[in-house]
Amino acid sequence: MDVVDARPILAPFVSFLCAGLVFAFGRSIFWRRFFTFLAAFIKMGLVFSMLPGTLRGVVYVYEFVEFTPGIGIGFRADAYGMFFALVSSTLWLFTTIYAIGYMQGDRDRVRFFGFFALCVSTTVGVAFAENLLTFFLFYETLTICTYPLVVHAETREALRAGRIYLTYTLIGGGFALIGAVMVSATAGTLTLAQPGILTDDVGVVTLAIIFVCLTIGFGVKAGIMPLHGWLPIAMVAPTPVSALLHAVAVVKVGAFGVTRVIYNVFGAELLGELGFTVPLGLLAGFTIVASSTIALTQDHLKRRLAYSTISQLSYILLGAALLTPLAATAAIVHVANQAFAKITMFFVVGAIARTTGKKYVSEIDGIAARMPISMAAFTIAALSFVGVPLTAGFITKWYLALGALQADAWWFVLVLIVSALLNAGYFFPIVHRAYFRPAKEPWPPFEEGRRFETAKTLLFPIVICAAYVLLLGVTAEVPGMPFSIAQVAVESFFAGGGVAP
Amino acid sequence: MKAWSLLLVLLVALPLVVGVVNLPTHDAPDAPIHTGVGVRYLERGVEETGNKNLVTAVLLNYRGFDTFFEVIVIFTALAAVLALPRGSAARPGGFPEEAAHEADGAGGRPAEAAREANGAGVPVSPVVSYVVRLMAPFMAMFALAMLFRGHVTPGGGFQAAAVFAAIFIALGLVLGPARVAELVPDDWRPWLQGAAPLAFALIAAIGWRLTGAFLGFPTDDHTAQEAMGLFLEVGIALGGGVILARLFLEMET
Amino acid sequence: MNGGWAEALPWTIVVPMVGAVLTPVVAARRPRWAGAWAWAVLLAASLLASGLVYRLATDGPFAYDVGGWAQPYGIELRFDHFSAWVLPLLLLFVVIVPFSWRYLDHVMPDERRPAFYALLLLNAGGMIGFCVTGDFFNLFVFTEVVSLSSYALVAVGGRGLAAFAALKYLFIGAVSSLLMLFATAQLFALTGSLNMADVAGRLAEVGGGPAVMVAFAAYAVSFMVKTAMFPVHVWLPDAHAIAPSPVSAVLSGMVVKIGIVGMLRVYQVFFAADVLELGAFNQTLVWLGAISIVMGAFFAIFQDDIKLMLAYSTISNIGYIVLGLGLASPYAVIGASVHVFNHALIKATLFLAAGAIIHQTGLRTLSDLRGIARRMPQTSAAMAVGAVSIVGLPPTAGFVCKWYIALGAFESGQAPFGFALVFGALFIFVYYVRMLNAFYFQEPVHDVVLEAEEAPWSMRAPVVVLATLCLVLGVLGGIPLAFVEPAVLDLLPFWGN
Amino acid sequence: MLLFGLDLDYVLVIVLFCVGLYMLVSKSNLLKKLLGLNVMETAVFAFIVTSGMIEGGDPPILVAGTAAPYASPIPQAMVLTGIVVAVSVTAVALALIVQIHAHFGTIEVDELKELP
Repeated sequence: MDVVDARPILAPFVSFLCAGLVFAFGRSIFWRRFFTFLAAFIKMGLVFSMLPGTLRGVVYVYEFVEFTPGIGIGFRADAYGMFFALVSSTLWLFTTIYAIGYMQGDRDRVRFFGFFALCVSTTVGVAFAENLLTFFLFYETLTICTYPLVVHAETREALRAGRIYLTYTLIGGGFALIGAVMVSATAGTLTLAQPGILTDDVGVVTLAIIFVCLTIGFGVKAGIMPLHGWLPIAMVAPTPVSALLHAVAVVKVGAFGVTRVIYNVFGAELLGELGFTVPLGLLAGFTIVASSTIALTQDHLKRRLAYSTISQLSYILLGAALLTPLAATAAIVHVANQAFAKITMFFVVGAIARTTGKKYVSEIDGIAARMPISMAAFTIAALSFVGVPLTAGFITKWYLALGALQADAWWFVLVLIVSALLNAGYFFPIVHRAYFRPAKEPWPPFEEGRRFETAKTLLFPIVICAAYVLLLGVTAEVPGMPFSIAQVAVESFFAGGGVAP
Repeated sequence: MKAWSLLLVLLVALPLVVGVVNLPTHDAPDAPIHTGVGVRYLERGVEETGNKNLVTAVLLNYRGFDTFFEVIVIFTALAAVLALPRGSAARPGGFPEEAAHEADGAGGRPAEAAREANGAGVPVSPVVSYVVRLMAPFMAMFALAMLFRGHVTPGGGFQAAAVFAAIFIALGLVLGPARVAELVPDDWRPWLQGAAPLAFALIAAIGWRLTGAFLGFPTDDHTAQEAMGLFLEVGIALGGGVILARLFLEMET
Repeated sequence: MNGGWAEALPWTIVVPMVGAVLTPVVAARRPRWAGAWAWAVLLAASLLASGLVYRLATDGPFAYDVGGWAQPYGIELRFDHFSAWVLPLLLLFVVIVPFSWRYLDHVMPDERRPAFYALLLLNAGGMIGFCVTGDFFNLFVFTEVVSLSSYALVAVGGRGLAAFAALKYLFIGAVSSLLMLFATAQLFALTGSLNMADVAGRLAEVGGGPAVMVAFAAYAVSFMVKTAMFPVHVWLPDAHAIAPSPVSAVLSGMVVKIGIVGMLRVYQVFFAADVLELGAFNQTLVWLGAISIVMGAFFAIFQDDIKLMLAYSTISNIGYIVLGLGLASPYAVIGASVHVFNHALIKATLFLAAGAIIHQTGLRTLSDLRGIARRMPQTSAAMAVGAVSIVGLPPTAGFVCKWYIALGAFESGQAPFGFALVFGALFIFVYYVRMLNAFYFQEPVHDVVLEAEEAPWSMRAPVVVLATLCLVLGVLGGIPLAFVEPAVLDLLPFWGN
Repeated sequence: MLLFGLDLDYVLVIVLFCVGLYMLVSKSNLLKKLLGLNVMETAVFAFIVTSGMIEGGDPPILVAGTAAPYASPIPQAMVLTGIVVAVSVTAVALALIVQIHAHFGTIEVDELKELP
């Protein structure tokens, strides 16, 4: 049921306005924080106020402007978009708190927080995009807005990372543009409101080109191998940026895009006939294993997390590529699960770096004694990634496995098991070193007048996110929690037929 | 270089020749050019415009809009020459943008030396000077004749302007540009050099009032038509003459 | 036919022209008044032009018979959807002129200002005339007004290299004008008429043939030179780079477009007459357009001088437009027509921003201008917006056009050109990233940069307004698109047969 | 004038045009280039005027002593406009050449290119 409502456009607009205000008045710390928090709360409020409707099956739409018939900018808060918007707007709030603590005394904070807000604006814009044009508009804007954040340090290394980042994402964007334009030329519409707009009467070759272009275009940001090269390098950015952008916004936007392509542009039914998703699934499976293996060899904490991200993102792609309802549900839920777990880890790593200056796995022996709360949170996140029951990760893996069996893809269960082992292989050594190895040298004591192991603004988001990872794992089936929203989304994906649930 | 130029020229020539040899023969009375729009001008031109010289009729009446912007073109040339940097040496202190460009070209020979080498400044022969001054009034009379007889004989405003300018230029050569420039008072100069377009704009507005059409001529009132036509011609002759003369004088100084 | 707002049609041309003639009169005592006068004149002309656009929007295209002569005996002015370009054109002038007030301080002494503004007004008036005339010979006359003033405007800033660049421009431009005159004469010899609509009708009777073909080709080549398409682009970079920045904005943004408008006019005639098989010609345009995109981008990458780089990117962007026209599918032509305006807007933003930086620092190369964003944040931000826009990335004005032209490429089954279009643009972004890095993320190397101040408001305001428009039109890009759509759909049935 | 079935008037005009073009592209001296341009202009004007002529025609001035057929008046008006345009272009070109000469001391393109 479609209801015209301005909230889908207001949500991205709020952070856009916030960015403008930060650029204009951001020199004062008070106003910068005031606007950022105000926008974060308003945005969260807007998104959450749509949640009850979404659960009832209501879809809020708002057509902003139509250029020529069939081409225009429109917003549509369907269940999947809502899911993504909820994740990103919630995490924006926490990351903002974290960033305020982390960036204290850093340079060019006006620019930082301004573009930070712009990124979130575009992320929500992507979530609520009604058609591919709108989607692409925000998708590319996100690329541009993240660039100043990636090169924030302005060192030679940062500039190089920025250049590589832009090369990958802009070429990907070019492919996405071509794909989107071809969709428009063949289907005559760009809407993402239906379970599939393409039909097979335009020829398999054209469809294949479209699929390849769009998958490359969005896959670049999702870090699917061999298009992942930018992700580990871009880790030179400040940690809040790495956390929000490389664990949440940028990479998830890519995965979100691929899912949209599979279920809303092509449709499960058509892809089921064409079989294009099989190579995509294989590639995703390969990425999961390969990047986990690479992660084992990384000593730099953030780079290890980056390779872990690449592998986790491919879970989402693989889940989507299986074309079964259960796998799709798992893929969607994993957007949230991975986001909260990974952001926890990034926060912890950032807090360690800020508090002790350590950035490598080999340097953090015995850190649990110095930073017990942070390391506990890290451990929870690690357990979630391995897929231990009662954590969020377990839900995903369970449903992914069920979905894979539903699709007769037994090999995927194998991949899951191998991946879980590899996850354990690269996360548990960190936990082990932190808890069970003696410190090489005494850790620096708490700063004067501090009761906690690190700044409160750093610790608070860590605790909340870790708690949420547990909460997700325990309350999977409760209405209103992510799982139920994902189910609504999946229903709409398979409304046009396809593999029977 | 020469061979390439020749090749380019031939490449251009070929299509052009193909184009022109395939045109209808112009000599024949049934050529499109003689059966087209021109027929009406020949048949009704005199009656509609009051001009026996149909070239003038086309120029001022039928296609007066073209002529309007023709005089604008020549005004553009004047504005162009006036807008260019003047004086032989770069300004002391200079302008940064100018200087930025000029820095590269500093290798050039000093302008003054070049000027002297050209032999400028040789005094004018008294014979030439006397003849020019003697001829000037007659040239002016000739120009006026072309101007006012233009509607029945070959001639008209532009031709008169060219002769007027010739007087100024000839005088400029023998008396020096400064003396000639004094012939036109400073206060009048901006008005005079814009005389032609301004005359057109005025007539256009009058025509608009009289006939309801921009640059329209009242076809039934030959006196008014002739007066308007003459006004335009005078404007063109004055404005065109001043501009042409000034173009020369500006480059001279 | 005449009447109502149509009466304003000839005056829209005449007002800037007469304004130009009166500039030396007005500014006789105080040369600095010339700038304000020119601005007022342009404002008045834009008011008239908005009246014309209003009439167009309510009643559709209309014509005006100059002197009240019935067609084809007099000169006809026509105002259709392509002519509507005069309104944005004038508005851009209205924004650019205030920028030039202070900018000229370091370009020329005060006493030359009246002549400069007269040239600017003549340029504007000539372009308006060019866009609205319905007569081939009249088209030539207006071309000359525009060209002549442009040659001079290039050279106002300096004596040596500027004059040389202007002279090069003049020689090439004059030959192209001659070709145009030749083509006009050719058509006249074929049909005995000069009125565009009448020529179309008579051509249909005469039929095709080599002579018609040569006339069309002469027009085409002439306009290609005016737009600086790939093989005949050599005059553009030097001329546009060396001209004072407001002039560069005018030349790069608008003057090169008269070639496009002229091409559309000639298309209208020849397609209405339906005497030529133009599929091959369209294909040529597409190829030349694609090559222009790539070559322009390629050369731009190697420039250190910011204005030279902007000049090369004009070639690239003209390539988009020509490619769009050659594709001859509705979306592509709509996109190309709108890019005529959008590119003017973006290029004006970039050139004015670059001009403000050059004015404040006296430096014009990337290596010198490192770190300028610290000292000139607003101008640099405008430059960044322009850079993103010219590459055609969302959410800016450049994106909308690129989308439509690419859509047209795929729609007409010429997918490779769609790829060329999309990736050609990214190619040029290599340069702009270097520029943005230098401006924002690198340490200043030049003392002047460290002490630079933000430009005076009369220069900053135009830049900021233009940059904002670049962003606004990225989101509201549909307005101009919807506007040209009827004209394009009207024209297309005759297009590439 | 017809020769071997070809309209020689027009062909001669094109020959003149090409002579001008050759001067324009091959000469190094800027003034000579400009002269070449003028020759080209003259060629086009000749082309236009020629196209308006008619066998045994009189000039289109309808006074006593002339009789039909008349030459077409339009080409003559066009050429008049064209001449004014050509004069203006020449004037601007000359002004620029003067500038170049004043600055570099030469108007030979070969030498200008060798300057740094």
